[in-house]
Amino acid sequence: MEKLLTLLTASGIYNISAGQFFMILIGLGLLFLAIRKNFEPLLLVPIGFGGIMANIPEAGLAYSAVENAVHFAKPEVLQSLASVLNIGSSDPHDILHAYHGSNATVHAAASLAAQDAGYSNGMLYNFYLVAIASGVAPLLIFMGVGAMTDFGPLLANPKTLFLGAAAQFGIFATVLGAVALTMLGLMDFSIQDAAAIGIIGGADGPTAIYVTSLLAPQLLGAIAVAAYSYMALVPLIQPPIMRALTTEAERKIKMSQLRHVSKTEKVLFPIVLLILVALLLPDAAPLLGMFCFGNLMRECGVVDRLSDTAQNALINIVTIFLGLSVGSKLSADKFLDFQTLGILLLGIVAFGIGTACGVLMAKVMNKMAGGDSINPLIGSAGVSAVPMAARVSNKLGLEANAQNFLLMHAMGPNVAGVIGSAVAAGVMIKFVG
Amino acid sequence: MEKLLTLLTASGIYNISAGQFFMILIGLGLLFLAIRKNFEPLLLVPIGFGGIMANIPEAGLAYSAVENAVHFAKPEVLQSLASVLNIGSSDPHDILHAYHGSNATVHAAASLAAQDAGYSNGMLYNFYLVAIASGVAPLLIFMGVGAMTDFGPLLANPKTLFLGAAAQFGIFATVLGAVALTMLGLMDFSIQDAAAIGIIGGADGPTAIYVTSLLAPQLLGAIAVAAYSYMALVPLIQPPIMRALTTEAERKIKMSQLRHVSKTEKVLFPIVLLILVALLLPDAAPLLGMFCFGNLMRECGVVDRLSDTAQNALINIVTIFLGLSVGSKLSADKFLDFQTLGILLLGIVAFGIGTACGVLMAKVMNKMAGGDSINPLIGSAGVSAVPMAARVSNKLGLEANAQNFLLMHAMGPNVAGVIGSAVAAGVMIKFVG
Amino acid sequence: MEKLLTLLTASGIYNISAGQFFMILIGLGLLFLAIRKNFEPLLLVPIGFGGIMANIPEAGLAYSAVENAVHFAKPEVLQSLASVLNIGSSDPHDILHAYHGSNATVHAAASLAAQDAGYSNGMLYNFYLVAIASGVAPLLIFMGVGAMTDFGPLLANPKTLFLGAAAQFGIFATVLGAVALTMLGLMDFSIQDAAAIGIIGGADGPTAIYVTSLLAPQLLGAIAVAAYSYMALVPLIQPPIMRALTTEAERKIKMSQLRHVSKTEKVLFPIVLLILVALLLPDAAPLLGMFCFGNLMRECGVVDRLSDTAQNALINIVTIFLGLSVGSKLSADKFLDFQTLGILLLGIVAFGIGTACGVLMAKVMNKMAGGDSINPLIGSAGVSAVPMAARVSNKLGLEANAQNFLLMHAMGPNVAGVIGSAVAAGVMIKFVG
Amino acid sequence: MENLLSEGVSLMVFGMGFVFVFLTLLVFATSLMSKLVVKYQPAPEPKPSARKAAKPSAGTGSAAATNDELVAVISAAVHKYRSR
Amino acid sequence: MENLLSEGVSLMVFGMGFVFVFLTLLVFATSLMSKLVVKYQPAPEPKPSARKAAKPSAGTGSAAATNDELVAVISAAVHKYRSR
Amino acid sequence: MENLLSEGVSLMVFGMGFVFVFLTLLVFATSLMSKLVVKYQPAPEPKPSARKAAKPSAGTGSAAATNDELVAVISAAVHKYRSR
Ligand code: NA
Ligand code: NA
Ligand code: NA
Repeated sequence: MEKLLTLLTASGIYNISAGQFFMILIGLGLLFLAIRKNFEPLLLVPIGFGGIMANIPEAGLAYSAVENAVHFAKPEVLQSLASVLNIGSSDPHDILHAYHGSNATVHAAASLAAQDAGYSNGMLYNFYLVAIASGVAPLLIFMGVGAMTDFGPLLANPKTLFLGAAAQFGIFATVLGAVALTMLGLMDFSIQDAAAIGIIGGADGPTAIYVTSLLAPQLLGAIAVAAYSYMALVPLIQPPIMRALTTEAERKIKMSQLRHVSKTEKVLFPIVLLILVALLLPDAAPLLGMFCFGNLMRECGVVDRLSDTAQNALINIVTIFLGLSVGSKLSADKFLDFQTLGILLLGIVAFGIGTACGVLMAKVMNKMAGGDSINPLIGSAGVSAVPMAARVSNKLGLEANAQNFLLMHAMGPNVAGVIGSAVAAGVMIKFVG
Repeated sequence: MEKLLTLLTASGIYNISAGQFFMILIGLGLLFLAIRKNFEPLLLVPIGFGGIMANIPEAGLAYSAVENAVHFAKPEVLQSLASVLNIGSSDPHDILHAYHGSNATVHAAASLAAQDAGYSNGMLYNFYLVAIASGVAPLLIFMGVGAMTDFGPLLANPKTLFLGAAAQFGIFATVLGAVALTMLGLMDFSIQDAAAIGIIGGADGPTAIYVTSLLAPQLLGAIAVAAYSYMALVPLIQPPIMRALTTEAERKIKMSQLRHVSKTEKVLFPIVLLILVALLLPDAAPLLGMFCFGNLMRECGVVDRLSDTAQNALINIVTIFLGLSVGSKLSADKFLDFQTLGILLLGIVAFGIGTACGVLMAKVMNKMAGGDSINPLIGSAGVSAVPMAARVSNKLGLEANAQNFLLMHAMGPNVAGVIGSAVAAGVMIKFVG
Repeated sequence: MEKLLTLLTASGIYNISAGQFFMILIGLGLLFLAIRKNFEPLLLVPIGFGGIMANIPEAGLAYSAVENAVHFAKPEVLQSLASVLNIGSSDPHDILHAYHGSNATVHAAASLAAQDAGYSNGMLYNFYLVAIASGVAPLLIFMGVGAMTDFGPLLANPKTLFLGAAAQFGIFATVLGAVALTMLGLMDFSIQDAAAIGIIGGADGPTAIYVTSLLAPQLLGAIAVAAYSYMALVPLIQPPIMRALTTEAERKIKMSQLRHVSKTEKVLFPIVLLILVALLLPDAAPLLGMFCFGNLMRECGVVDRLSDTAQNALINIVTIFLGLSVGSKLSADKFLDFQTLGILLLGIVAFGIGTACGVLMAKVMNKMAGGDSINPLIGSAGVSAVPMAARVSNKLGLEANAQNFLLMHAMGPNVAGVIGSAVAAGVMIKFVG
Repeated sequence: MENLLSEGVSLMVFGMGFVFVFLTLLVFATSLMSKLVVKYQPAPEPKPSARKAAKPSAGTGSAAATNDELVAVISAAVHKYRSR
Repeated sequence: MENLLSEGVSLMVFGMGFVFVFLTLLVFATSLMSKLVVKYQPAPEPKPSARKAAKPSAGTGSAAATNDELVAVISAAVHKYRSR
Repeated sequence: MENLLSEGVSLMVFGMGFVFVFLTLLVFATSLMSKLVVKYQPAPEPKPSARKAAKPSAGTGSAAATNDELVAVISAAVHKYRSR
């Protein structure tokens, strides 16, 4: 009889909190968007599913050993944790607070103490430690993305790098927006939070996750969800802005065919980029280094088996764990916060500003080049969101002139945007990391 | 000359113990069964080979750093370990006993002390730590299996879930058998041991390994070997039981063709299952969560590259390490024990009872449904052992009536058996974990 | 303004040292050799790229948390490290020296202290820890190589194993060479260093990395670069030696076609080899055990999906991390040393002596067999460098006699050389490890 | 000893009971789900082409080429095979 | 508060400035590289066949068979498919 | 110093000696194994079809589909290629 009671009182339905219930609905919503609406499914399916698993009551899959120990709150365990953490109170909230604020040495000791009491890290928490806290997963995804990227269009027209630069204004404007919301007393973001929120405007999932895991890990769930959702919404967000900022005549501009780019140039480009990073911004070295490494493997032609693995088995494995790990941060207490609304709002503003700046920069460059050689529609591709943003440019070009194929021209700013946001990430890590 | 002596006295042939010799023979036997008799080769080849490597004298591949340090038994090292373990005696046996009984904090300190003395974990021990002690390998295999599983036949006839439930009686009957052997004084199993032994009756390798690694890690070698061996023996174990419990007329029953199951139902099923797990049995969440995640990736149709990797590269990599890690537990002192005979005996009883209960349940369901719509032969497939048990049902059906194809009908209870034993695993972890 | 200064003073160009500049050039040189000259590109592309990344100023990618903390040299951090390391001085050099000489317990404490101060391991340092310091990467590569190796030619003519033995003399002669250079006061190698340098003569990358990581990790960069470079240079190094030691008549000897080797022999060979290792040289068990395991998976025919993964996805993933990790040891302070020149010199001598001994042994065997059945050219293949060395034998055979196809005959000694150098590795680990 | 027996018996009773309860609920939940799906979605496959088309975009970077590359590789292999 | 604002502004100014400086330098470096390549290497593809041929050797052990095996596997599959 | 030399020499002597002893024993063991195999198993391949057929079952869950799926994928690719 007692067993039956145990089973009942330990069941999910007996213990579920409103927050958990709501977060499970959000997880289901993300799965719906991913599966039926094709919102970046490769990430949002694992994130959504991980979010549901993280909110299964009593399972503690997203909790560390210490958090699990505190959850079950046996007095002697709390007592031992309090003593390890060197605090007087053995109140669960105080212990968690001290634990999250503790340095590495105390953190490790508290973790061992919780294990001594028979608690262990949840599965998703372990995935998070290995994939994100170590920083490795976003870097390996960047390597795979590098191995998938063709810099040919960029090399054929290097000036499109300016478009990739301009579109990053969305990032920094959003930082200022987050600061403003805090100054107005509406939100409470630190400068680190603001920087991490800004990076949503980079329209680049792994960069956003990497930066956020370094600067504001507690916001990881909201920022990753915002970043991937808005990337999926690029075909809805960008067109009105692009139409508003360009004239019909500009949209009709046909661009001359890109020159042929030799194999040697493609092999040398990642090396040139790496050296520039090495000389100017060492803080961007992990991200751009792995990106260049993937691209060099692709282009050098002598390690095709490595390039193939980087683009397939390895990136797929990492994507599964990255997604589940991000999902583990969709816990009710962190996500169901007024701040999350602020992040979602600021994120879409960031996309909008980035798009606008890219288009305006393209207009300026077109003017400077005589007014009929650069179609401003390719400017919006500078936000990255590869290859979606370039497709949007192409689509609007075709609307204006059925013979106007901008896809390849837009791929230049599109990959430039990846470089641009990685550089912006490096600057932010340098300044506020 | 002294070097020659060193080489000789450190050689395997000089140091081999009878137990190691015997275990190497057992490893060779497993390889023979796997390679020539096709006993679940994907697991038994790595397990057998790992077992041989684990028993190479003096190599210490399956030992932790502390165990290796104790093996070489330098007085000053023993002294330092005894002091870390806080025991008075520096006798090797006492040190090992204290080490195995120590809590996480002391365990970590002893490990560092052994490393200070120049000893390190053996290769297989490291594999075991990463793959099994962390719990990750069985979970990833479950994810891969989920991505390989088609729930169509189950969805077409959900009542076959009852067959998957009934066949789990083998698990719990075996628990009682292990308890009985202990009460009779023939064996000495704790309730945790009994639960882990019972799970052999689940006929599901990764579930058995997961549960055993949590409840009775010292029995892992014997239980994993028994589970996979008996799964391979399903075509020999089940038919006599099935024939004894059914009449010729029952075996001739033809089942009506399964209805078509829509894509949407297949996408929703893993989500429904996950939510039920979340509400009722959080302890089964890791196993069934990963299973559902794999299946959702398979069915949702938008992450085929992830599903493909989960079914191929990732599950293969994990299988290699899981097999070698299980093999590392085939050390003489743990496997060559009277208990192992008990485990082997109880395991086959578990399979037999599970099969019988599945068939009997099918008979009852057939009676209740009018007596001519459910062929009791599909009940035996409820033990899982996918897809071997379903094939056995099909074979016996064809024997009775050459037009009677039961394969698809048996796949329903077959995959239901996987769910059933994972639920049983969750209950056992909850009650005795 | 202050920010601008920060950015400038933290930039690479402001901080680059002559050593780093020079090492980046060496990294570029390795990439050139790999990409344009096809010097073992699968390893040298990641090694070269990793070498460049390791020398990016201020990024600290190849440094541990403690090394990064010392690099930035904040007084309070140095103070805390000195106290953990239990030394009086808080001079950066003293701290690094104490840290590198510390035992495992103190090492772990220092690492936590550095993390407490906000420093973390560089990306490449983490790769090194996981891939090489744990020993796992070379072992997995050996497993993959085993799964790629066909022992058919060796089994058809087992006597070619003697050629694989003779060619290992290069290893031990080089050890003596390194000792001699030290005795002459030209270099300063310990016996461990000498053994690790000698293994370059094994002409086997993963063996060299495995042995070096155990015996002389500080030489890893130089030794790995030498090993892979000389393997790539085999077509240049070997032919003059082979021509000098053989007569035209010997080079014209045609060898009789190899007998057919049955599947069963191929399945049993890795098991026979494993048992011999187990009985005679447990220290070679990790290397040769994984090699045999890979080969058994290949030949047994029942685990093709595992064998396929071991040969493709898994070995590719491991190769990427192994290469980057080796590259992380191409730091200026370790590579730009007079010792590196000694290593490069000794390495080529090792290749030369190994080649010569293989050829001479083949001459002896030919004489003993009557003088017209064994072409001495196949002896040089005993150094391993699979399959390059066997191709060189074939090429010289064809030069002497356009009908003389030695490729399959040379594959026997070629794979024998792999076994031979793994055995030599085991002996060295036993004696000086 | 007594304790072990009672633990074993209660594990069996509650365990087996729970397995049945769980799978029974799953039968109901699944049947309900199937009924709802059949009711509200008579058409078998809603826009499969749209799904396929949108699949390749992967975080940053286009995975789009993968499929085409596979076709290209296979085509080349087939060609090589046929031209022997 | 004031501090936060000034930090945000300077992050924007220096961040955006640095992004532009970096990408401008990259434009120059890339253009220079392309010019040098075009100048010193007019031939588009220097010995592609040599590159391909030397690809397969992998550390120890021959990865050489991989490609041929792929062709063989695919050929077999094609054969199986055709002979249905 | 003297010590280093003697260590080096003994490493060479015993190392090289051991390599020869080991590989000599391997020659004998291999030859013996081959003789036994040839003697007791004249038929080259014992029931290869049975082996193939039983391969796919994988722990829980059927890996059986893999091969057929490969064929299906490749067939589709071939089809796509031909119908261009
Ligand atoms: Na961007
Ligand atoms: Na089961
Ligand atoms: Na060798």
